[in-house]
Amino acid sequence: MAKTQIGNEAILKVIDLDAGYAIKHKNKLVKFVHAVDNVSLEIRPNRITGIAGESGCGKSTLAKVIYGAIEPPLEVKRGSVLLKISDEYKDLLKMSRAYISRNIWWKFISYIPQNSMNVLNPMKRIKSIFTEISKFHGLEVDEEDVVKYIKEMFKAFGIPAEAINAYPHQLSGGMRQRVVIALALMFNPSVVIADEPTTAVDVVTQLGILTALKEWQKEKKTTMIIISHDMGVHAYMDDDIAVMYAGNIVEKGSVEDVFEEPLHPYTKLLISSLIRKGEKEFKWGISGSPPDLSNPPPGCRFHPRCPYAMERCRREKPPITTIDKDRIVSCWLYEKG
Amino acid sequence: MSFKDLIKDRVFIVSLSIVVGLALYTVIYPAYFTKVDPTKWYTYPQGIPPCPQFPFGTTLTGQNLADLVPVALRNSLTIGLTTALTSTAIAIAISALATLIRRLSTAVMTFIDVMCTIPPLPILIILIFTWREYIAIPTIGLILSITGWAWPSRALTSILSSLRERMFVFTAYLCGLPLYKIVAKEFMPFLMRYIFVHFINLTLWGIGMETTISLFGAMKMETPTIGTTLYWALRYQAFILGLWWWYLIPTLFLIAFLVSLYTINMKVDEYLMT
Amino acid sequence: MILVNADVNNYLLYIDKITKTYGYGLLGLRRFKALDEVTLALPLQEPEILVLIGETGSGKTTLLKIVLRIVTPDAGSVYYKGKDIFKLRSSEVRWYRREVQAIFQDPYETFNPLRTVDGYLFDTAKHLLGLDRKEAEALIDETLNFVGLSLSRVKGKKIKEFSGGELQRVSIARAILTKPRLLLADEPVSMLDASLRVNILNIFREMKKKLGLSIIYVTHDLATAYYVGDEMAVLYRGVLVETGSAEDLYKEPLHPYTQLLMNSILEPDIGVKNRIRPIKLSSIEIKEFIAPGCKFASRCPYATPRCHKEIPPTITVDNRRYVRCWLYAK
Amino acid sequence: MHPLVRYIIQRFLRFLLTIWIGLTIVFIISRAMPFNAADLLVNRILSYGTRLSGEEIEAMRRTIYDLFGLGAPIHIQYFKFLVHYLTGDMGPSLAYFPERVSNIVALALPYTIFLLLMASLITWVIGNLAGVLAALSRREKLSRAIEYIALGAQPIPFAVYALAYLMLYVLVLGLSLPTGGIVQGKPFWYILLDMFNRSLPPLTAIVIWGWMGNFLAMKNLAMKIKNEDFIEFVKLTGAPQNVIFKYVLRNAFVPQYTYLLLSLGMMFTGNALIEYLFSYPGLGMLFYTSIVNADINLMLGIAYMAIVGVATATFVLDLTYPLVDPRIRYPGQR
Repeated sequence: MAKTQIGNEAILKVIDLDAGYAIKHKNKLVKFVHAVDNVSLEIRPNRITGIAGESGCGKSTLAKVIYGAIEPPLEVKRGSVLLKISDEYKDLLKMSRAYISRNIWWKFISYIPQNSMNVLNPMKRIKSIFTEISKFHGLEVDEEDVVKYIKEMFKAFGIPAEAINAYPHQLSGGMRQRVVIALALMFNPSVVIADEPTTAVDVVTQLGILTALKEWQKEKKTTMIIISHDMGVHAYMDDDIAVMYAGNIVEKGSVEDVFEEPLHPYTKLLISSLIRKGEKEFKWGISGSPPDLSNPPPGCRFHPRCPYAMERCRREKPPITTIDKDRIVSCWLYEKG
Repeated sequence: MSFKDLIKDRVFIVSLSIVVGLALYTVIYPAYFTKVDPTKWYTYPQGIPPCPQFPFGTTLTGQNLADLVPVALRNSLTIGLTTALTSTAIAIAISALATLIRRLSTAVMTFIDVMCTIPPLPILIILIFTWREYIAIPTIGLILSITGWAWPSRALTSILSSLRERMFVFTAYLCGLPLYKIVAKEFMPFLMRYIFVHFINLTLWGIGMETTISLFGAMKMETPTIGTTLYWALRYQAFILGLWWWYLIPTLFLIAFLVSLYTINMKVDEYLMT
Repeated sequence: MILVNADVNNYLLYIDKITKTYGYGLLGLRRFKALDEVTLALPLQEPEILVLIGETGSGKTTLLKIVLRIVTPDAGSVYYKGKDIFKLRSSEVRWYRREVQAIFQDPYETFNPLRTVDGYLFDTAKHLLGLDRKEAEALIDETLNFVGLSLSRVKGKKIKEFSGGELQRVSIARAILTKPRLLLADEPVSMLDASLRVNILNIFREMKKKLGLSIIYVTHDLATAYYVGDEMAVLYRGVLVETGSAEDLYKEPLHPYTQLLMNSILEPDIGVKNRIRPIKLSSIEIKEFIAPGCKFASRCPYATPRCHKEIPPTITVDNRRYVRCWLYAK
Repeated sequence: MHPLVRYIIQRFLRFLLTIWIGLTIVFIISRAMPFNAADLLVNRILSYGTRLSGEEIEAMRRTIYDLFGLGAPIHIQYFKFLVHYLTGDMGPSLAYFPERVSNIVALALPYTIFLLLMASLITWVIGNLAGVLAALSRREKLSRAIEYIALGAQPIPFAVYALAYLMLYVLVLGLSLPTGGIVQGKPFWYILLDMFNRSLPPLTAIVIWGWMGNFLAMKNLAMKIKNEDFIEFVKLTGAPQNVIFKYVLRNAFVPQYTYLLLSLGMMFTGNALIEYLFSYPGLGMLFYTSIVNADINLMLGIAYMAIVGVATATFVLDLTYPLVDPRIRYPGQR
């Protein structure tokens, strides 16, 4: 299944990103939750990149920063997010918020939020939500095109056609979630970020949503970033995958490499702890719970839960070792030389 | 906003001391310092502005304001408190009835909404006016709470009906807790804040209604309350004749008490919210 | 798990043709069946984990609430150790509460955010076992150790200070404090991270082995169902469409809906990309409940006109295997 | 049946229920008096000095008893009372005997309803707009200052404010209060114009105070809605600030509109006092005169008509509610 490489130059580059939440009480800094720590990532065009990791490892924060939605208490300490627009890179973090929201959002990059069950305005009909969005970005889109687009997307996502004139409270949770996905794909953006698109949804509906997203990506050659804690979703959807733990990217690579030969102990545990069909004998899950990001453990942040933890792991932070092109791991077991 | 912050908060201390100080003043002063019954007219020279002998001045009806104001304030507060106590009790009972017994809930909620829309003033005035010769001060509070319970029970019902659906109510049920324990342990922590806020608002409402009804002249005009004092000031043209002390001093006492009570309410509400 | 109505006494739990209808539309006049004559049973002698498989809106939560005596059914009855639970004398209600306990789906909603979590443990001890705080401490600590926590870790803390997994363990500890014989678990792991689910399911297996506890485990994920379950029952829109042992259902799922569920499991390996048949999403939800024929007809790839008109009967495949689908009618 | 029709029928039934409950309360009050209203009337007539002999007085007492429907068992009295009041026959006024209470009240009611509706709507609109602006505006200091003023005013009873405003209006500004009775016998538009002029001073008095309550309620509500999920999401889709303002206002509108519908009863108290102090010929003023004359029957009539008036106003506003909240026109699935 060779991926056609349309100029494999990355469409989105995240360079040395440091971000987190500054919790203030009477504007005195109480604690800083360092959710994204020294993250560098390259997203190649026309491929689906997955970001995996447990809840609370900072993957949603990374998604928000990549999207450029920086609002207090979220602060970016260092680093940049370069988006390739008409062949030259622009740093999203340097642009003014007004410029981004009018010209970049929903046109070049769109975002499907985490619990997208209740993100639709209860007082607006579904159709007017779609038509109004085009006004935000000064796109003169006439009614028929919008309605045609909606009908086509509703068919693909299994939403009844009469829902077009309904109010959000008349649809079930699963359907509202699919409407939001249809909304995000409206202007055929080149990059789509989906934060846990199928949590709290039944297994069958989840497969339906993921299949529809996959077909859309193949057809429109969109670049997608899927965020999920479920490695099964990543195995089914992704082309590349990055595994995050406590704010750091611990492993990255193509999905074939990472699943066939996981390197980092955490990735191994993430994959092995999932129950497969027909497994009955006893299995070990991951013990303990993710660290508190406001004062993470010294050295490698996974050492308290790592079966191979060495003395060195407890003291020093492991370097990022590049195994081969686009295949990296951050663990002392693979330290070169 | 922990308990320590609440206690050390200057504004809270000041308003608490005003409320307690005034309350004590209205109880101690009439008991020990008034020689003459303040309600009797023409016992003092009329219309004397505040001077060393009459610190608060005297009224055209010959009453010494220094004796009248504490008694009037005490009566107004008693009316306010009895209204608040009874109305809050009725509101809790009715909202508990509306939420815990599912069959009744729509009927009771409709009744509450109807009682909210019915204008309270005419009903209260008639009741107080017809019974004014036969009732003591606290009973006026009870009469006011006939219509006072409607708004708080509407608020409490909406909170209780959303709490009732929460899962931890089932957990408490599975723990074997009897119904009243579930209400006490699961609902009360949420409700304390609202009950306290409504209690204070009802006190303010009670005192407001008492002043309005006495301005209409429906109370027993001899009983000294802030409202009746203002009524007589109005009847004797104190405003036009410039006897500022007759209406200003009682009002200032009342406002001082109410504003500090409301500030305490805000601070405690902030504390209970965390 | 035999559906034929046998002697109720030699079953721990016997759910006999439970039916529950709800109203909808104008003033709730039109009725639809949330549960349509569901019959299930759990043996008395040795503990068993029965997995109830169903998506949201299949009626599984209603069934659990009926067994917990929170909701009363319109028809049918539930026998626990031979006694009809809706005709228990008041003294027996406390006994029943000790014998049958439950845990819920969302750990953060199971406990009151304003109360300390250990309060629930001491309440259970006090009201169901009659132990005061001092006597209960040892038992609570021991039960918490069983689920991998300790009283010191839990004492005086509110839900803000725990992860989802830890809270679910406390919820399990609270449920097994009174040494129940039956635990009802309503999708206990679906809100947790995929990688943490196996820890909780291992506790289920230990409870069955060491405490002799029978469990009704409700889920829509067949993988975890097979890992922990002995018997399985598939519920679709209030109708029991297939029942049988875990091995039979895994090796040879009969009902098209069970096959669809089996096909939808996403496994963490490369092969999943071509093993999974992509499916079209159906958009008919409310209409399915009131469909005259088989409720799954509108989504079933093998649906015949007959499926749309008549409800298929319960067909016995062998002595413990039942399916309700016209494909297998004689 | 279309959900809208169902809603209107529901609201009409509630309207009838309000009137029935109101009427029952008025009946209970009228029968729970320490003295007998009819005796009061008889003594009042006798006090005017009459040369009637013993039996004639007794005959008059019986007719008046019958007029009030006393003497019969309580449920008969109640039924009679219902019939009388529903047909608008509230018996004679004690002070202006034999003038019927209904005629007196009928003149004053339109004035009160006009002032009540105008005052409620204006205070509601000003308060809510200011509330949303304050919640969403970036000028923190200004919105905080307004909030402190509004908060400072909350504990002060409306009566105290009314007196202070009256003093300010009459003594300091030296403006005169339009007096004189109710205009009669003039064409409709003239009466309306006169009603509007007469209502200006009391209206300004109420509006200056009334907007603060709505302001605080809306500001807290808008602050809460500003952090709702759908507002966060619409920001992420690139919506400019004015769209966010529109969404917050549109969603805060519904609960605040319900508050308006239910608060007419409360507003009546303030309005009645202002009518009395500003001698505006509404029910408030009439109430004061009936207290001075100890005219119980007139009071009962006013109480009943006040309930009917407020219930009608609420019903009329209720009919516009479906336009505000789509959930009424399109109820959810199950």
